Amino acid sequence: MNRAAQSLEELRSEIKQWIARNLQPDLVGMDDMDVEREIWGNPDSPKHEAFLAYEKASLEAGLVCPHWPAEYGGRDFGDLEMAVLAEELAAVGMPRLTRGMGERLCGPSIIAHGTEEQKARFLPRIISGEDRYCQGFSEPGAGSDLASVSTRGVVDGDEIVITGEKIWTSRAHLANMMFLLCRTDPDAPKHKGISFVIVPMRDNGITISEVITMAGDNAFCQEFIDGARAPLANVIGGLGGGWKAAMTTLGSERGAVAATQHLQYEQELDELVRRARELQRLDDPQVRQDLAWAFCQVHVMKATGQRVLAKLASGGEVGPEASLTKLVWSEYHRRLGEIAADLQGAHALVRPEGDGYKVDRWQKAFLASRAETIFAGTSEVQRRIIAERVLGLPREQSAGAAK
Amino acid sequence: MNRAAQSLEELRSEIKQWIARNLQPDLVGMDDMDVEREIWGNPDSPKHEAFLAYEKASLEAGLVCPHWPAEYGGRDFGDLEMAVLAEELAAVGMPRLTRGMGERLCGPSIIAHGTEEQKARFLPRIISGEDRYCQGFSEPGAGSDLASVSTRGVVDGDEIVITGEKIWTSRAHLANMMFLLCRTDPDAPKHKGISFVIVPMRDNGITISEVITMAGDNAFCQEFIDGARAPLANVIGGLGGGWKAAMTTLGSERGAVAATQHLQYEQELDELVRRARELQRLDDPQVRQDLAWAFCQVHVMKATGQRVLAKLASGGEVGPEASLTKLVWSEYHRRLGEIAADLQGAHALVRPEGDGYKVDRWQKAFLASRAETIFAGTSEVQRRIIAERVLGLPREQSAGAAK
Amino acid sequence: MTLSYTAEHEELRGSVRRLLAEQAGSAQLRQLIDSPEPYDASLWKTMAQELGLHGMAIPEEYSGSGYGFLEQAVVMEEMGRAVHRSPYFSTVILAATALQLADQEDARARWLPGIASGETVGTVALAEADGDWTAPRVATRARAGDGGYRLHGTKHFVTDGAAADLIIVLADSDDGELLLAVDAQDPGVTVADVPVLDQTRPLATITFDGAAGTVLTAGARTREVLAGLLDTALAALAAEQVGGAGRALEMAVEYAKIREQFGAAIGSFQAIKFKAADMLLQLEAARSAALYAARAVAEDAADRTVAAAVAKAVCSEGYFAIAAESIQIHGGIGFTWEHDAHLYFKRAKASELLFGNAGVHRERLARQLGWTA
Amino acid sequence: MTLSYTAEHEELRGSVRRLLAEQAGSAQLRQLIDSPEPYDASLWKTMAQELGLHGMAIPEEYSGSGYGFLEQAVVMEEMGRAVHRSPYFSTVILAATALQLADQEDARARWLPGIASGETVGTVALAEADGDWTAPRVATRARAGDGGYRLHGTKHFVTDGAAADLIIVLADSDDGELLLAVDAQDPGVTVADVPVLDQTRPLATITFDGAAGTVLTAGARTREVLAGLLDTALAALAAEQVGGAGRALEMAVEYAKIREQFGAAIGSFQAIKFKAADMLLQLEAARSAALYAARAVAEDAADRTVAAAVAKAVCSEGYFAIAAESIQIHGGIGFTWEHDAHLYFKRAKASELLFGNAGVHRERLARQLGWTA
Repeated sequence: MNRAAQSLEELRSEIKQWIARNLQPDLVGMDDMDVEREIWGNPDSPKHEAFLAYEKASLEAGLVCPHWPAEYGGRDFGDLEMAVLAEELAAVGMPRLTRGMGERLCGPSIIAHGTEEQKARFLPRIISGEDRYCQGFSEPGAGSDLASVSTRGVVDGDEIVITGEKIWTSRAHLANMMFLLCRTDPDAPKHKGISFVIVPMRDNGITISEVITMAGDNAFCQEFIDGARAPLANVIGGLGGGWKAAMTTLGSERGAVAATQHLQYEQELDELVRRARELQRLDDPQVRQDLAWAFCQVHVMKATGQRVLAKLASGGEVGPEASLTKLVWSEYHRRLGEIAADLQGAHALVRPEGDGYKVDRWQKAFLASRAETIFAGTSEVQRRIIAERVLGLPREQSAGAAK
Repeated sequence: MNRAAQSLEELRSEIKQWIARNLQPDLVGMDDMDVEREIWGNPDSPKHEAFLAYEKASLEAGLVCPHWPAEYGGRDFGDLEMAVLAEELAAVGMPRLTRGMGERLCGPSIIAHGTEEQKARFLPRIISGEDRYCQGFSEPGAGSDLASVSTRGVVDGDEIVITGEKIWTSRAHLANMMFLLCRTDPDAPKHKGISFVIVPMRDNGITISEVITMAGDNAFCQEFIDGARAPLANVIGGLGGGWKAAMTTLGSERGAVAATQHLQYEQELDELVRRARELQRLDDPQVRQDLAWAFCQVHVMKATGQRVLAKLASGGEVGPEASLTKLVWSEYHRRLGEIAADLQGAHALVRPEGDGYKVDRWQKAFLASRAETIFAGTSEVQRRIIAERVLGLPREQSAGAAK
Repeated sequence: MTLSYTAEHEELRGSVRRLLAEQAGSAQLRQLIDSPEPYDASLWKTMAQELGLHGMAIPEEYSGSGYGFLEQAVVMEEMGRAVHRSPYFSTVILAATALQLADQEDARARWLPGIASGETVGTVALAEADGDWTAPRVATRARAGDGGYRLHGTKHFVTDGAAADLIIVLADSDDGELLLAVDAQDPGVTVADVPVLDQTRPLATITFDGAAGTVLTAGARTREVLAGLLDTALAALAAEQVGGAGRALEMAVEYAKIREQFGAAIGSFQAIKFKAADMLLQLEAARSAALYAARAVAEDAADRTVAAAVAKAVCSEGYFAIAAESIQIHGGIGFTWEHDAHLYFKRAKASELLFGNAGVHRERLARQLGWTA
Repeated sequence: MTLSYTAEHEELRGSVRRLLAEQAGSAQLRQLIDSPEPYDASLWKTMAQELGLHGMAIPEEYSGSGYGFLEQAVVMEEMGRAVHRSPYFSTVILAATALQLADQEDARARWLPGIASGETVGTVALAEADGDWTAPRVATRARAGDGGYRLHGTKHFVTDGAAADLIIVLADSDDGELLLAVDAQDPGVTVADVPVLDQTRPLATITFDGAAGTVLTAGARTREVLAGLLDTALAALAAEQVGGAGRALEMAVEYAKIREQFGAAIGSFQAIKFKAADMLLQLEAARSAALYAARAVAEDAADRTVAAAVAKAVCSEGYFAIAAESIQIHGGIGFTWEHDAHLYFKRAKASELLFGNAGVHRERLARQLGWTA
């Protein structure tokens, strides 16, 4: 059933029923990202059975990549429909079954810039889970400055041959495909000589090494790419058209994120209040102030999400304001991590028993949130985007800073 | 008696005795700046009698501009001696008799860059109070960027003729002399064509209008200078040598300020604690935290002052770190003004009865401290100086920002 | 759920903005501040009668037009934008809301039509010497006697007290706490205007020495009505703060685009950009919180108390931070009397402290949410 | 009054810095973290015996060299700079100070020479399950019996507990609170190392089940000694924090000078500059506060408690802010395990929380200064 034919209320009722039939107790309380990170493709997980059942049900109901066009296996969901789905899942604590970067980042670029042939070839495999993607944008030495990508792509017959290094690649070790940026025309101006290419990861000259973060996890990888090959038909947006395709990728997480992101923070804050109560810290005036501050922030995210939905519902688009969203949640979460640590005092110093550098959820929030203000565009880059593109302040004068 | 001949302990004892003989109850509790602003040159002040007596005693004891060379009427006091004087005065709540900008800013430039003839001519008149100076550096449209001064100085025989506008001139309406920067060579590079000139204020084509600040006072003036004349002998540091002389001026408030500035903040904070007690706000945990934060800051200023004195005592110099001092106290005082307002709650909203926009000391701190982070180099300029000259970070690339 | 003002609201906003720009610009405001008049009576009439701003949330039976709080929030936002000085908040938000929440038909019929028409100025006197609006310790006494209650005591920090015809007073009595309506003309009422930090919102100290009061609420209803009144006041102030903050940011951005230093527009410097970006972040947060609270009050939603407290906390801190940074971006000119930046700065601090600052409301939230050890 | 380290202090600093650079650099530290060893025993001996770091503040009669706390502050600063992992703080600052402040000649003679020579590792066990070091609620009991006291209870968050030979324990008894010295070899002592956020400072949970304790202080002296010990511990941690903060800033500045983005060194961008300037401001404030506190403790000055509390508050906040911003300036590389930035970041948070964070000490200051309503 497509978007036009179904009212939001009908959809809500359909989803409620579907959830009631397909709820997996093992998955309750996990968020989308945790499921994607920890269970998808990990048969050793004790929750893998539940995952497979939920995956099957989600595929059957068209609830995998439901915001994609129906002709490529989606359900044409708009942001409003996505919000309904997120709300109903959150109501029972179930995650949504997602396809990670393939769904969130690469798919939208293919949909926007790919040929019909490319759409037909790549999109269904993302939905089915046959292809699992990672994003090869960042490079050592390039940081937030995508335009200075130095990985080279050389056309060789009907193939493109890629050599270079990528870093900060989330879950590359789990992926079989990478969408990456490479420089195919070194003589063209910075933004013009870049291409967006889908490259198979296996047996293709790509060596993956995991980057262990300060939180002790392997959330990121680094890849040494030595002559990896892809058919020219894997170039999205044409040779030299990579910048535009990449911008779509970066811009494609908007409305739904803004409208639903507060849900996970509400849960987290409830949990932190419980923890404070358990430690008998709720009568400390500073703790009350800090938690109430966090409550205000989450409430504001909820309200902002509703404003974004209203804008979308009336046909508006969310533009560079997306940078506000990223800044708000990443800075909020950084501060929440600190509040959680300070509130627990000495208890924050002790990690759970276990191999390696195991951390509890508050230590993870404290440590991983530092990365959140850096990856996907540092807070500094977001502020510049806001100042220049939302407020219209003039670009910087300095040589390289002109974008 | 000069510096070499007198130990600090002897000096302390001399000053103690002198204060005991010359204490003016009317002046107790006022700070140096208030006396300079409100009583000097104001025969209508009910405290003017006390001021005159104290002025006479200070002149006789050589305690006006005591840090100046003995040959020009000072006592060769170093920063350590100045700190002793400040400490002893603070102990009884007496101000030091100062000569304002003449003492603090212009005199040091004359001492460093003037000819012997200039020193003999200008310095004694600053000490005696015959000449009262104001500083003509800032201009409308130039802000913190001294090098872009556009007031013109044209040599006409043995005179220099000055035309332009100055702003943010503290107490110009009370001064009879202005030391100013003007551009005497428009073709020279930015920093090279500037001269430092001492110009009589009266009957000299200078129109003063007071700038009323948001605190309702006339702390600043604006001057329209239309062909004001000064003898060429009033140019300090030679034609085109104004930048260097100005840098001396800006750099001349260092050691003693760093070593003694905490004294006034200690008094102020004591007063605020009393106010909080009076309003029964001391049991509010947030108020206690805020006041304790302020206490820590003032304590740190005291400790930093002692470190600066140690550095000076061992023959060191205080360089661009002076920017740290300015930033620390101005940002502290801004925050203290906010704390004072928040702590008083509704009471902060009511001003004292009286004509005009009369404010109490906390409202003044709240309002005037906003100016403190702007004048004499904004906090932004101070941060840049610290980053570039203390930490050695590279200068900005952009055209004009190269300073 | 979506959240936005409607096209009709935007139309209303446009009318109010135009009227205030024409008749209550900076020059007129400064003139008013220097005059003995508490407000511009002619503009007040125009707002009430031509635009119908005063009766918007008053039922038609009392000569209002029966809209709701969202419309009032739009008006408050525009008044905040213009740092407008008039007793609109005291009269239309405080007094009219108190009358409507209370259950006295007589009092409504007596006062609401005059408020709607702009003939009556009202205010509510809650705080006493300790300056607490949210949980005032009430020393003012209402003594029962012949023909009703007589009031004794002093109320402080009463907004627009000197302009008010109607004063609604919170008092203690042998029958518990009461809200009473007092006619400002009563010889037992003495109003003293006090000099204020924020000259765009007058405050008064009001002494009652035997003034007659008409009971509006008694018993448990008093605290209930006060709670509803507080939510409304907070949501209204939050909207006003958003308006002021928006204008203060606009002024800073406009200035940063044209003002040059070191050979470039200061708006091209990273430090200014980042400041401006953070200001926008705070403004958007304030806007979301205020709009959410306005809807919650308009719909009498279950979370209205929480939403109003969040809005006052977020908008108070946001407005003050934005107004303060706006001065900093303006540099020297920004702290002159002549420039408007200080009007916003003082209003920001004053409206932050009025009805409790962010810390007060965060503590209220913690209690509201049941965060006890 | 002037405030500075002497040339001799700077010489000492140089020796410690050289030794740690050689033998306790990042690679060695990481190896140590991954090993089962609590500290590098050979380096520990070198520090104690060749540099004499352990006995510096121990009187000569107990084989120390009779210097004072300023020397220890220099050492702590350098150890902070290297995020050094060894039980120096627990042994030399905590245990040795407690022994010296207490009045038991026997205990001093028994333990101090071993501490001075590096043979004995000690610690002090104050906090219990609530994790409070500054005003611990003491549930651990000392029961008087044949031949002295027997201890029962559990101490938490004991620094270097697993490495300690000597454990000084705060316990309650029928005779009031006591400090007791316990031999870690006593069969009534069970030490459990716990996994820690900051792997450069181990913590342990220690359970006492009838272990024998030698009384060090009793009665009012216990709280007096604890107060003195707390001042010393705070001043030492403050010095350590300054060392770490200084290095974290250095690393950030070095990186900002060489790392290029958008065609220029990131250190030329205003945002980075302003951040770095603010970091330096915080570092210098921390340095002043820590040095002042070190002198106050060294001289047993009247304001030592105030100075130590200020120092811990200022240095805790300063170090954490600097270590956090240092990660931000480093960008992606800054949050990898491989880069050292996180070692400073975790130490900063851990040393902030250890012995009470800034809020705790500000509240202590308020009480100390008599700020009561």
